Amino acid sequence: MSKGLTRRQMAWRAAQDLADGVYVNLGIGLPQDVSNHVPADREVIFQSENGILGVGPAALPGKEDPGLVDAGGQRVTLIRGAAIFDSADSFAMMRGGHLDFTILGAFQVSAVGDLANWDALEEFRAPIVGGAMDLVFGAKEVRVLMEHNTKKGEPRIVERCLYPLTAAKVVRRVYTNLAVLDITPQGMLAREIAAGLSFSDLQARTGARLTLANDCRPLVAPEL
Amino acid sequence: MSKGLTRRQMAWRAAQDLADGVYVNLGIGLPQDVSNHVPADREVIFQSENGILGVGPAALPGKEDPGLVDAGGQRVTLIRGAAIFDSADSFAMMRGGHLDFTILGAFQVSAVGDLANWDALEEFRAPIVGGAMDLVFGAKEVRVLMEHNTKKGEPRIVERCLYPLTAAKVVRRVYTNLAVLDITPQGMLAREIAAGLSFSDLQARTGARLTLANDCRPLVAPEL
Amino acid sequence: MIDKRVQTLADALDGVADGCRIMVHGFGVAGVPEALLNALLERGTTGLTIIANGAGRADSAMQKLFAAGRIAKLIASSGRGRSVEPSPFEAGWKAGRVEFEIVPQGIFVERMRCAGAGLGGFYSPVGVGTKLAAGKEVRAIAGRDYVLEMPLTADVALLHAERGDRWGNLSYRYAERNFGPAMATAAALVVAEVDKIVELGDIAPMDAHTPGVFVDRLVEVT
Amino acid sequence: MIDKRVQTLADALDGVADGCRIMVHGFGVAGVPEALLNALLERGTTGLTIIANGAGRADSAMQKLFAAGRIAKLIASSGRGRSVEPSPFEAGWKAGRVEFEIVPQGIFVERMRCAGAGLGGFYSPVGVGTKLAAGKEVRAIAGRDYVLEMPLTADVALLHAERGDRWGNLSYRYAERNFGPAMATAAALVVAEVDKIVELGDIAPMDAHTPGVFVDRLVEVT
Repeated sequence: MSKGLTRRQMAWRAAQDLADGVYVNLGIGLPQDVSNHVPADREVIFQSENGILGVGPAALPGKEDPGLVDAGGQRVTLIRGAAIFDSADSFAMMRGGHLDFTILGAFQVSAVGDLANWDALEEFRAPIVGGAMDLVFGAKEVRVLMEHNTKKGEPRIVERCLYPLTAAKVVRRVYTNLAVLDITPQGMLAREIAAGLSFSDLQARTGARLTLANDCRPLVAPEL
Repeated sequence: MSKGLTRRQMAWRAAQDLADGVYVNLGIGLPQDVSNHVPADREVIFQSENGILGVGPAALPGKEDPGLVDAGGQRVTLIRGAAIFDSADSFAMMRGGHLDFTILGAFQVSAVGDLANWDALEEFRAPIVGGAMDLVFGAKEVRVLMEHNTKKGEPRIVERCLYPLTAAKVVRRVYTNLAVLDITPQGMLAREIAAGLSFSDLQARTGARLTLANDCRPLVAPEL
Repeated sequence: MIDKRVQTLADALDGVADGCRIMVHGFGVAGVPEALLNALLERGTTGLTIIANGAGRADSAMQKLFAAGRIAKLIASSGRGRSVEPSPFEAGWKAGRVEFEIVPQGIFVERMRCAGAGLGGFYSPVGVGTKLAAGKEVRAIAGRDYVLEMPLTADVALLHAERGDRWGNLSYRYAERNFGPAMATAAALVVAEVDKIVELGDIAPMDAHTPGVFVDRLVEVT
Repeated sequence: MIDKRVQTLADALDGVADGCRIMVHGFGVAGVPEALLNALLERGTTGLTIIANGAGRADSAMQKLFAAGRIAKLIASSGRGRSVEPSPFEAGWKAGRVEFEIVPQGIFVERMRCAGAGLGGFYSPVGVGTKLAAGKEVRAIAGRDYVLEMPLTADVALLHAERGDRWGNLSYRYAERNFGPAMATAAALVVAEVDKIVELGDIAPMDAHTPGVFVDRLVEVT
């Protein structure tokens, strides 16, 4: 059965929806790769909640600056026009609705857009809420970028989240390796489905009821 | 009858009580002159609520910087070690109890330390609250520097303020041209009285009942 | 490409309508967007609510707006300047033509920050027991009384900065900063006049006191 | 003369007692006062409550404090790093030896700012309807639900800055700033380690991100 997009292709797909001039916060992990795939003719400005607006590419080896890490701990650079501020101002920016998008990873997303991404209830590990809860209550639009299924093959898109919620009814769009899904008042809509996968294949790998969009298209990405 | 200290001497007297290393906000008008009379061997740091910590002397003519005014509108300089910040941070500093003293002007002070200094209920003029109300609720100690009587000879120290209060029970010490008075749990205590004035003279020019401190001294200042 | 620069003061004020709530940057003469205010006067916009630290110095553009009857309400910490004569604002207020809401300066700026930071309100110790806290909810927290203060928002903020770039990053000169950063977060449309528009990258990251995300338009004034 | 410099890390921590609540600056590796934390370990102080963004990277001084059983409680937004193995903190927490209060990062810093700014609390939209808002007062304001968040204070804050002067002015390098400015306002005793102590005046007024009034002691570390 189709595995759909690679992880890099997933990040590429999410990046294509970022219009020129938008301000975006990327969650730790897979979403951080989104910044590497923005079309060259667009200016998209990435915020990192540790106090950077205008995060640039990873620092080259030997060129790292101790003062320049992003929220994921990567050694980064600044782009021309970047601004630096403290955490209080950074979260004021996020919570105050000044960023257009946040793209986050998730453990689970429900059919109505509930998000669970801070506590996987692991036996030996502690949770991380980080800035996720602030972001989802603050950014103008919340998008999720995640694998469609867990390593064990269980669906991450579910009728009701089993893990503690980050927020209820906040996710508007989900990018997975298999599909692009929108959460709408009419339910969860399949906008794009990976090549080689039928709608019923997709439904079978999904824990919530999907609706096929009238204009559903193939989910495609270049080789990366 | 003795008029006591000149205005410059009043500012000098208030300055003598500022120990090395204290942080002080000065109100507009007479209190601003306090900064000119700090003994040379002390470092006293003045804050201006428009966003300066480390206000220096007035700028020399021709050397004014458009970005350097204090809260009273004077063109000022910065001392070495000064810091600049925005109004939100400035008032956080004040309200959060980080400044040792505020020295303010007043229309009236009551026997228990009530302060009225924002609205004189003038027929054709509007009030100014400015930062006074924030300061008196925030600074570690509130002191007042004012003429003992109005131009018409009415007392400014009163049993109960006639003007709207800036705050109740906040003033700890009052410097006037005639006396230094402390507001204590035992009442208003005359600590220093101007040369040539008896305690009963002082009481006669005061609208609240005073107590003579055991160690009351003459209020003296150098020629300035 | 992000380009928030506009060519004229009139373009900068495009869409600013009668009845708008307008935040005006500045403390005394420092940081006042005098050119934008003069353009607002020229524009003829009326019925305005002005949210500013004070009513403006004698001969300031703001006092001209009061004199021209364009301002219906002032929200400020100060209602008078140092002039001996009552100002056009004072005359209008005393005659009942202008409403005046006086707010302690620190609460004034904190309420704007609160709005810009997406908060619903805050408890403040300032003014408890005074006329300026009348009608506000009072609550004892850890043995001290606080009043509930609410966010302060506006349709437009007019700012002045020393330098700006096409992304809208603003760098203020010394104490011209004052209310600029808070106002930039609290208004729906944020317009800045700058002494100089510089190339992207000329404002060092630590000097972008108002990051560009908060700014919608900027215009160079001389 | 104001002189907040101390000569040794031991002097910097003088008076830090068992059971103290300690704020620790830093985000990931940026801005962590690693030398002060190592000195705290050496000092033997125990029963601590640590208020920090996270529990610290593998091999960090903070994790050594957890491993040595010195920390009774952690208040943080993150309980784990990127290590594959559970950390000493995680082991302690799971075994019930360490208490863990998890706070969304923006609320974490805003509660410290609230304390430092003399406010009594604030209404926040973050976490409404989730486990992290359980037990908090909920209030509808202008049609949206908010929870009441309270000030977060500490006995001590441990900071790291690039430069400091004898008045305690601190200048942070780029994103090493993070929680430093807020923590400096919210603790009773504020101690900074700096890469370099410079002459008064060497830190430009616009670069004193934490003005000296907030700082009690600073020590140069190499």
